[in-house]
Amino acid sequence: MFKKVLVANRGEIALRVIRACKELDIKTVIAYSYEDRESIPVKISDEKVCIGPSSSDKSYLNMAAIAEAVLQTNADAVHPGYGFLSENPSFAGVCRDLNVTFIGPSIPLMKYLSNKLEVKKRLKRANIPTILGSDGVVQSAGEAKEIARKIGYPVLFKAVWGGGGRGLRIVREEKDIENAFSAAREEARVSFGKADVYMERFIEHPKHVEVQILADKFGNVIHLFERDCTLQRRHQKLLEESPSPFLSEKKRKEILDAAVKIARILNYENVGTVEFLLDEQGNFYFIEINTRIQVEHPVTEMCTGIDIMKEQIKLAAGEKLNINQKDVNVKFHSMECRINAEDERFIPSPGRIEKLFIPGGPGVRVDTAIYGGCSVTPYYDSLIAKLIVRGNTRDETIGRMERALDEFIVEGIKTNIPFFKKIVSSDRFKNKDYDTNYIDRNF
Amino acid sequence: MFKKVLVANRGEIALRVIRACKELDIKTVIAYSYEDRESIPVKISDEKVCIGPSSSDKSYLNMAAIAEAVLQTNADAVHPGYGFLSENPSFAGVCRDLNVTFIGPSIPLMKYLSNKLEVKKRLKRANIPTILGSDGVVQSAGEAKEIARKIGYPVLFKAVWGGGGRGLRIVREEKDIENAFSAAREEARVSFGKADVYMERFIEHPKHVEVQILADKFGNVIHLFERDCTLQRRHQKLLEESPSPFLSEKKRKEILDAAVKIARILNYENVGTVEFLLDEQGNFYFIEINTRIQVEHPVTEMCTGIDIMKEQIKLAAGEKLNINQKDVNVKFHSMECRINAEDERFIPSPGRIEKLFIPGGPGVRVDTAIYGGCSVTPYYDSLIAKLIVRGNTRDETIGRMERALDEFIVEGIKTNIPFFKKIVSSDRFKNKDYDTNYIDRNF
Amino acid sequence: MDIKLIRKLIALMQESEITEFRYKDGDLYISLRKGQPQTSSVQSKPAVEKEIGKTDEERELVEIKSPMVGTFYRSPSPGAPPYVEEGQSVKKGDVLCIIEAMKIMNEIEAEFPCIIKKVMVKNAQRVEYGTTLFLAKRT
Amino acid sequence: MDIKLIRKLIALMQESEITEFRYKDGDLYISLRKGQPQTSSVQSKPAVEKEIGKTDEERELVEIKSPMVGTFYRSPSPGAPPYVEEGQSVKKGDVLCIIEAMKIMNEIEAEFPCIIKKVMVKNAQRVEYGTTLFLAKRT
Repeated sequence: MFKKVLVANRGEIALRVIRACKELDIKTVIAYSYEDRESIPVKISDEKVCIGPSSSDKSYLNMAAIAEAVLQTNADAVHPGYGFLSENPSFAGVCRDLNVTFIGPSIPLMKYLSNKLEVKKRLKRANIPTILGSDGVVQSAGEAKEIARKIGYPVLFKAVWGGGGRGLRIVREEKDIENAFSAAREEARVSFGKADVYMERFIEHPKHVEVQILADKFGNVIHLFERDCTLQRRHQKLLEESPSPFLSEKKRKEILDAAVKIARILNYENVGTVEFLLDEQGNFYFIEINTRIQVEHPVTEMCTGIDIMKEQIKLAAGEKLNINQKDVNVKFHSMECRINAEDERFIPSPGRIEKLFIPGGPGVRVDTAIYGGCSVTPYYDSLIAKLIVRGNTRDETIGRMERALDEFIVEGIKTNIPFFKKIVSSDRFKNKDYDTNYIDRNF
Repeated sequence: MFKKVLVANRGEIALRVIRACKELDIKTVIAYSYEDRESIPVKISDEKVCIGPSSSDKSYLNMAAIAEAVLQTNADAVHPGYGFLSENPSFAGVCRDLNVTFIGPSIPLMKYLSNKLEVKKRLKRANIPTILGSDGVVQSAGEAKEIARKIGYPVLFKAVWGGGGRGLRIVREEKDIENAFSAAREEARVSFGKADVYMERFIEHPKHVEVQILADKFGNVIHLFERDCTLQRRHQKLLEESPSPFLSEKKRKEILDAAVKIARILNYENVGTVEFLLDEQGNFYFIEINTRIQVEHPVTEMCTGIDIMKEQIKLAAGEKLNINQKDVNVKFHSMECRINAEDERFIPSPGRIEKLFIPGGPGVRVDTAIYGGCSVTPYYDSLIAKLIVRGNTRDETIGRMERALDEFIVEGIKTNIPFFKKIVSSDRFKNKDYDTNYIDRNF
Repeated sequence: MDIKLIRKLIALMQESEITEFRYKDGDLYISLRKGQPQTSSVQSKPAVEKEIGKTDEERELVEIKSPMVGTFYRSPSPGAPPYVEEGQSVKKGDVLCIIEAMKIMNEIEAEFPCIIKKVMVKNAQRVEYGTTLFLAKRT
Repeated sequence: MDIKLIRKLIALMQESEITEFRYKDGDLYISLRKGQPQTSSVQSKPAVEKEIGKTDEERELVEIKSPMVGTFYRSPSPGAPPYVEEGQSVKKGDVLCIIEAMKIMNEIEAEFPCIIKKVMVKNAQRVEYGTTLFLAKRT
């Protein structure tokens, strides 16, 4: 097992890594920006190294500074959290050169999986359902038109390299193909450094379901059931729950089996998330596989009682998976709201938190690094807390989420707590009457 | 079901009641003292009535004022929490006269159970193991000496009416009987209004185990397994866990069966806790039954996933118990530390909490009403938070408790967090090498 | 500045439950506050609140508060004249109103001689512990 | 200003629970607040920190901080003389030291003309972003 893990992240996920390390008796070093010098992760980490000023590119994205911090502190592993350098094969390469473990999948695997089109082709050959689309990179607007005529409108342009909603363009009529094609290419180029895009048929009212995978270096693969991430705003997840309210028992089994099969085909290792779309008829299609710990991993932890972060660290250290599939069971229904520092128009609202009361009591978990008197800076993501609750049924879970949102007091900055109160108490949410476009169309 | 519950308590337990009511869609009224006007329970309750000044006897123990608040707000039930009026049959009588439900057992049952000696005699007849002792109230020091000679030293004087460690006296030699007898009587008289004491053989190194009971008005009784409360200081519980580390599977079954049998014999209803002592040989003896929700109920909630507070309210409303014994299972190991505002010498340390960071992350629950900037007053109990964690094993749970204590930041007042860090990380705690006297003898 | 005076004032505040002290005499103005510094951006706020919308006289008024939760009655029985009217002078010990709690009629007496300037609660209205019943001016 | 008086007032507030003090007498106005600098009292806090426990000269000194995490070297190579000594004057652009990060030697230059008053870090010591390397006096 590792002796000392360097945490190359901030906020709640840095704290989450430190918590797991403490429970595993591993020392921690946090590499932090000057802006975060008074943060809780910096305060409770065993060691700390200030790696740069506020702006991410000079600190949390600064590979040389992080590498130097690794050398200074003799850490033997690096945890990248999510975002920042977590899916960057170059950074994994820096770690390899320093002879320390990058906590994530192997570099070749990361590189291979970042080519979404290639992965899709390979899985299609193995009879995994994928969305109808172009067979490769779309080279011209003319070619795009041809393909669109074949697969039928509406169609979607997607970046081959990267994700997170950037490089996406929906086209409903042939006349819009040309503009959309060049806009998608430009956005992909700016965001991921490569302009390549491919095409898929666009599903109008999809649900978004993902399966949590654990895999060791010895070929053992298990799933920890699914998470439903259908409630999104502009392709950003807002609320996740497990089990998915949209799956029949039969469909659930199919999708879980498919996810494990995909992980095996790709020789996947470490923790990963296999993402699927469900169409209006309940058919599911593979979208992509994420190689990092996900923001929403606590939903699965609350359902199953398995500590995914600790498992990830153990797997990265080369340990054999010591959980059998048959021992993994869904003990509870669980749900997460991503609490962001933003106003009613979803615009970031940094500032100083004056009064704070964090929900507690039965079935409530809050992952956060904020405290009364702390400042929420404009430099980073606006996620300030994850409110996760569990109950014995979906109804109990929703009731608990409502009361937890009610007692969550954050004064001094604006948050999306009022927005979540509306969503969670709405009939459409309670009656499972929504898809991934629900928020964009109604709020 | 009730429409509106008046909460006749304060702090974390008032918040706990409000949380359960919110989840059950019941409106709440909090009856609060002027001192608590800015507290979280007052802030989040649907209605509030200030019933008196800071001192408890003029507010939280002021039956007339609480009754008036019930009338003013048309509440149809009163939740007394723990402490204050929760075990006071007179207050239950006031509620009956107001035609509102006192959330707890029936008045005759409360009255009957407060006579610990009578209960003991009845259970002894039903072959429930009880500790060897006097057959009734001890009338004189002379009688006490005779009994002591029969049952053997050391012996214990106990108050017939009341509990909580008051009225207790241990005697190791005959020469001390007279002083102890009169001191125990005097303390019992001052604390409970009646001087009657009885005698028992004193167990030198006992463990303390209690069983959580749920019982409805239709004769259905189930247990939610046991809690171990062996870690005490001067008969005040400090840390509770479940399952008990001191019970074999066989002994566990015996003690759980005994608890259910006791509840049936006594026609028990509502939630209750049956307390036992274990002697050095592992034999168990009934001590008493508590008729209130216990401070440590979250330990069982974390283990089983059952919301005891919600069950209590439903049972008080006359609902039938809808949980079968076979569906109750121990999903996790769980542990609670009672965080008190007190210094290293266990002396209360009131004051203003400046900076506060409350632990979070997987498997951690905190029940508290404190927040950064709030004041901890000297008027009430020094319990400011309950830190409860769960894990898949006792080891994981202890590791998690250690890291949660590590990240618990309370600045401005002193707490017993450093004390718990010492206890929880000690070999004696980890190796289960302690009894109820461990703290008193070693700290 | 008379530092001894300041020291005495602080000592007085220390041993009492007084949390705020303000004093003005001609050019001299002293203000002291104790505890709860978080509200301190409020610094000028209470003063402003007092100054806006309140006359000099109101600033001198004393609040007479309810000592219990109950129902407020201005007169001993329905139809009877009120114990006190606005503008009326009362002596220490005079009954000001009744608070009914649990069917018991509690007569609330003046704790000091004063003029009742304003009745703050309607007849038969429910009051809590601490509800302001009257504004009065000490005499 | 009567600094002794202020000192006494501060001492009084320190040992008491008083969190705010305001005093006005004619033209004289003094306001003091204690605790929780987060709000507006931040204003005076850094200044006070500078004044307590620092000499006049120190108050004028500027901290030259490390712009990166790495290892601090005073000279271009082992055995070579240091780039700067205490008391030495430097021009804008003069090299002050080297910070080695990831095997790259980064020369740290003076951003303004100054006299190096104190070297704060030992040779070959590890530094973080923001570690104070030198105290200097602008010239």
